[in-house]
Amino acid sequence: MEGMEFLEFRRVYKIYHNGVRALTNINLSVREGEFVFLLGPTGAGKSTVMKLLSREEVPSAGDVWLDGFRVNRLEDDHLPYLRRNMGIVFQDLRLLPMRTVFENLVFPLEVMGLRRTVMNRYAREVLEVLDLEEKRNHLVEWLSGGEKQKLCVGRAVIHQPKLVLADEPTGNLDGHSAYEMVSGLFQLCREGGSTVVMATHNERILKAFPGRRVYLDRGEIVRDSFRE
Amino acid sequence: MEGMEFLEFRRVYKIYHNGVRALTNINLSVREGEFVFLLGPTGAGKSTVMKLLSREEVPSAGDVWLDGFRVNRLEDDHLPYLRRNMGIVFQDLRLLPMRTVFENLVFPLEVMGLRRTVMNRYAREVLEVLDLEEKRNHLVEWLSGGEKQKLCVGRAVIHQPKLVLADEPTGNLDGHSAYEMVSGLFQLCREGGSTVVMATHNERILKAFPGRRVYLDRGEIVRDSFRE
Amino acid sequence: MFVREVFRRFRRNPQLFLMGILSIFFTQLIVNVFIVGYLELDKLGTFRGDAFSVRAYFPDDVTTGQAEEVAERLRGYPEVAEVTIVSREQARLKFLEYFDLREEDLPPEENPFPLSVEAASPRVEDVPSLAERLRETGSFDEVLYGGRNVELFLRFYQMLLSTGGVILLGVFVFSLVVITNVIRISMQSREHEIQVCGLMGATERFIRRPYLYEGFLQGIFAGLAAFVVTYLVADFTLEFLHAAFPFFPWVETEDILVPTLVVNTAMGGFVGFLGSFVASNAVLRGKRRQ
Amino acid sequence: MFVREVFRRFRRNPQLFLMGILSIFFTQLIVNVFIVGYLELDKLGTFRGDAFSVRAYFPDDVTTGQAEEVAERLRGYPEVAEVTIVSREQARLKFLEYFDLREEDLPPEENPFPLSVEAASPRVEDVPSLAERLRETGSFDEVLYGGRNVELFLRFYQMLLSTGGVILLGVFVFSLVVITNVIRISMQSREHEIQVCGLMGATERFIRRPYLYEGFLQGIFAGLAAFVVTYLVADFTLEFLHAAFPFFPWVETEDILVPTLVVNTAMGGFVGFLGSFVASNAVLRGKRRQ
Ligand SMILES: Nc1ncnc2c1ncn2[C@@H]1O[C@H](COP(=O)(O)OP(=O)(O)OP(=O)(O)O)[C@@H](O)[C@H]1O
Ligand SMILES: Nc1ncnc2c1ncn2[C@@H]1O[C@H](COP(=O)(O)OP(=O)(O)OP(=O)(O)O)[C@@H](O)[C@H]1O
Ligand SMILES: [Mg+2]
Ligand SMILES: [Mg+2]
Repeated sequence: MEGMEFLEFRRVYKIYHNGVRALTNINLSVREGEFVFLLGPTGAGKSTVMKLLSREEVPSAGDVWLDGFRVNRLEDDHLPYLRRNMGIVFQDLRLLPMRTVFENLVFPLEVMGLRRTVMNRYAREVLEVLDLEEKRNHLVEWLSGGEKQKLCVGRAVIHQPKLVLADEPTGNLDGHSAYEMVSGLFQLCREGGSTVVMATHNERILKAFPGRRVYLDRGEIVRDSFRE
Repeated sequence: MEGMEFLEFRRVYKIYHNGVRALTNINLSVREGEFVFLLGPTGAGKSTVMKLLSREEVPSAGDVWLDGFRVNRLEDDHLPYLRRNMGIVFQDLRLLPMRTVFENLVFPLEVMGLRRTVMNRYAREVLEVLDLEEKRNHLVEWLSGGEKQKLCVGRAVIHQPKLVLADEPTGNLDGHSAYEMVSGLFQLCREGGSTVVMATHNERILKAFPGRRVYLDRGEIVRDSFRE
Repeated sequence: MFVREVFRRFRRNPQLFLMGILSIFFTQLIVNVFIVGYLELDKLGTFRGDAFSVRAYFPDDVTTGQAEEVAERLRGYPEVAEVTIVSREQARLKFLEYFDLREEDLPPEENPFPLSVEAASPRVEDVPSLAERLRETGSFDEVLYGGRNVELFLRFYQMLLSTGGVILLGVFVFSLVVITNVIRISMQSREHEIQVCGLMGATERFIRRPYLYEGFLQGIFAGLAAFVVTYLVADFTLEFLHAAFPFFPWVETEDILVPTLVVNTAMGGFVGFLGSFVASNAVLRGKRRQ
Repeated sequence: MFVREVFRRFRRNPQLFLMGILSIFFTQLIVNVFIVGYLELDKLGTFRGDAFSVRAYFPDDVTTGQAEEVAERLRGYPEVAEVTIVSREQARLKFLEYFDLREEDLPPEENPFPLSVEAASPRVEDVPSLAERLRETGSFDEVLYGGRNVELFLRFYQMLLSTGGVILLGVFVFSLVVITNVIRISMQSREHEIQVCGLMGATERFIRRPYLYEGFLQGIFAGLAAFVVTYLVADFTLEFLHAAFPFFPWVETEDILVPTLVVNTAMGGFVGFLGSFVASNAVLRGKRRQ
C-alpha cells in the first residue's frame, strides 16, 4: 500500500435534482492498473459512478478521488487536463455527428493539439484493430450500430489514457466482436498499465474474463468480489 | 398457403449512396403472427432490413411487400398509415428529447388522434409492465440506459401494431429484464397476433426462446432455420 | 394543446423564438416608417394649399369685375378647391413683406404688380394639369405655379409612389425570407425529432401544425411590438417636430394609431404564417426526398 | 484548418450562417444610410454657399469704396469663406430675375435696392454666429440670412447630429444582439457536440475558436455585401438624382466608396467577432454552471 489508491469513492451520495437517489454511501477503491467490472440491474447506478469520475456530474455528498485529485472540487480550468487522461465509452455513444470515422477517432488527439501525421499513425493502428479501415472517411451516420460502438471504444483508447471508463461497450456487438473488444481492453490494462472500469450486462463476457466484480443494486454496493 | 405472405422481400438489393452493399439478393417471406429472430455479425445488414420495412430506406432493386402493399412504391401520403400499423424499437432508441416518459410512450397514440383518457389508460398498463410508473413524468434525459430501452419497447407496442420491428432491444438490459422484455414480445405475438422481427446478438435470449432464425452475413441470408 | 406546444418551444429555445419575432418586428418598423411617411405626405398634399396653388396673372387691362367672373368659372373645375383674387394692392403688400422692405423703398407713383388669381388644388399631383387648363382658357397673361418647390416636391412624391411599392414589396419579401429561415432553423434543429415523428406515423399536417402556430404567433407578437414602439417613437418625435416647426402640418399621433396597428398585426401574422408554411414545406419535402 | 471548419458549418446549416450574415448586412446598410446622409450634409454645408450666406445691407449713404474696405476687413474673419459686394444695379437685376418681371415693370426713375455684401460661410453651423458678428460691426443697416431655409436646415442638422449618435449606437447594439443570438443558436444546436468535446478534454478556447472565426467571417462577408449593395443602389439613385435635380449638390458615388468599404468591413468584422465572443461566453458559462 503506498498511501492513496488511484481511484477512490469516499462515502459518496448522488441524488439527482429530480429527487432520484442514484447512489447511497458508496465506498470504493481501485488500484492503478486494475480491471473492474461494474455490474447490476437497470437503474442501479453504474453510469452514475462513471459520470462522477468524469465530472459530468458532481456527488451530492462525499468525495471522489482520482490520481491524487479530488475530482468533485477540481476547478473548471483543470477539467480538460483531467479528461485527457481518461477515455470514455458512453452508453449512448455520443459520436460527433457530421464528422467522419477518422475525425471522430482522433478527436482526443486533436484536442491535445497533436499534429496530423501523428494522428494518422495512431489512427491507422486502431482502425486496423477495429476492422474499420474501409470506413475511415465515412460519416459516422453511415455506420451500423455495432460499428459505431467499436468506433467509440477506439476513440476511448487511442490516446492510451490512464483510466478507461467503458459503459456497456458491447451492447450492440455480436459475441465474437464483443470478446475481441474486451480482450483488447484487458491487454491495454495488462500491458499499458491503464485502469479500466467497465459496466456490462453481457454474461458471456463475464464468464470469459477474470477480474474484479463490483455489484451495485439500487445505488448501493452489494458485493465486491474477484474472479481468477 | 393463401397466396401472398404477410411480409415478403423479393430479390432485394440495397446499395447505400456511399457504395456500401448492405443487402444482396434477399428473398424472405414471413407469415402473419410469426416471430423471427434476425441474426448476424456487425454490419451484416439487419438494421437495413428493418429500414426497408419501415420505408426509412428504399431498396436499390427488388420489392418489399407488407400486408399486401408494395412498401417501396407506396406514395408519401400513405406512409403515415403504413407506419401506424408498425411499432419500431430503434437500435439507437430515438426517443423524443425534452419530453416526458409518458409523452414519449403515448406518442404513437397521439399521432392517431386518440383522446387523452384513452392514452392514459393504455399508458398505465404499459408503464406497469415496464416498471416505470414512478418515472411517468420524468424527462427521458433523466432515464438510465436500460430504462430508455424499455421505454422504446413500450412505445413500439402500446398501439398493438400488426408488425413489431425490434432492432437490438436488449443491448442495455440486464439478463432478467431482457428475458421479460422478449417474453412480452412473444406474448404479443401469440395472443395479439402481431408479427415480430427482432434483431439481436443476445445469446442467452436465443437459447431461451424458440422461433424462426434468419442468419445474415455480409448482406446475404446464409441460413434460415426454426427452433422449437 | 398547441399553444402549450408553442410555449414549450419558446422555453426550449427562447433565442430562436425571439429571433423570429425580432425579424418581423424590424420589417414592420420599416413598414411603419412608410405608413407615417405616406400619412404625412397625404396631409402635406391636402393642406399645403398655399404652396401648391397656381397663380395666374391677368393682362393689365382686366378689371376686378371681369376677374371675378373668370374666378367664378374656375370654381367649377373639379381640380380646383379654392380660388382667391389677389388685387394689385395686395400683391404689392405681399411683395414688401416677402422682401422685408419698407413702404418708402418702392416708388409710390405706380403699382407695377398685376391683378391675379390664386387657384389651389386639393392634391399636389393636380397642380400641373390645373396650370395647363388655366393656360388654355386664354384669360391670362401668364400662369405660374410654385416652380421649383412644387416641382421638387412633385418629383419626390412621384418617386416615392413609384419606388414605395417596390421598397415595400422588398421589405415584405425580406421579412418573409428571414422568418422562413428562422422557422427552418427551428425545424432543422429538430430534424431528428421530426424524422422520428414521421416514423411513428405522424402525418405532415400533424408535424407542421405547431410550426405554423409558432410562426403566426411570432408574427402577431412582432406586429404588436412594432406598433407599440412606433407609437412611442412617433409620439415623442412628433411632439418635438410640432414644437420645433409649428408652422409645418405634421401628422398627429392619433392619425397613426389605427393604420399601424391594423397593418402591423395583420401583416405580421400573415408573414409569420406564410414563412412557417414555406419553411415547413421545404424541410418536409427535403426529408421526403432523402 | 479553422477555415475548413467554418466552411463545414456553412455546409451543415447554410440557413443559420446566412442569417448571421443577413443580420449584420442589414444593420450595415443602415449605417451606410447614415454615412451617405452625413456625406451629403457635409457637402451641402460646404458648397451651398449661396443659400447659407449672410447678406448685410449698407446704409444708403455708403459708397462703393467704403463698402470695399468693409468687405476687405470681413475677409479676415475665420468663419468667412467668401465676400462678394452686390451693387445696387446687380440687386435690381437679381430681383427682376427672381420674380420673372420685365424691365418695364419696375419704375425706371429710381433704384430702391441698397448696396450689400454677401458673406458666405464654409459651414452652415457658422451662419448664425457670422451674422451676429456682422451686426456687431455696426457698419450695416440690416443683416439677414436665409431665414427659414437656413433655420430649418440648421435645426434638422442639429437634430441629426444629436440623434444620429444615439441611432447609430442603437443600430450597433441591435446588430450585436442579433449576431449574438445567431451564434448562440448555432452553438445551442450543437450543444450536445460541445458537451462531448468538453468530455474529450477540449478546452473552452478550443471549443470557442471556430465560432469566433465564424462570427468574424460572417461579419466581413456581411460588410462586403452591404458595401456592394450600397454602391449599386447609391450609383443608381445618385445618377437619378443628379439627372432629376441637377442644381442640387448631390454627393458623388466615388465619395462614398472608401468610407463605406472601410466602415462596413471593420464594423462588420468587429460586431461579428464580438457577438461570437459574447455568445460563446454565455453558452459555455451556462454549460459550466449545469
Ligand atoms: N440526469 C439524470 N437526472 C435524473 N435522474 C437520473 C439521471 N441520470 C440517471 N438518473 C436516475 O438515476 C438512477 C441510476 O441511473 P444510472 O444511469 O446510473 O443507472 P445504470 O446503472 O447505468 O442503469 P443502466 O444499466 O440502465 O444503464 C436511475 O433511476 C435513473 O433514472
Ligand atoms: N445510412 C447509411 N449510409 C451508408 N451506409 C450505411 C448506412 N447504414 C448502414 N450502412 C452500411 O451498411 C452495412 C449494413 O449496415 P446495418 O446497419 O444494416 O448492419 P447491422 O446488421 O444492423 O449491424 P449491427 O449489428 O452493427 O447493427 C454496414 O456496412 C453499414 O456501414
Ligand atoms: Mg447506464
Ligand atoms: Mg443494426
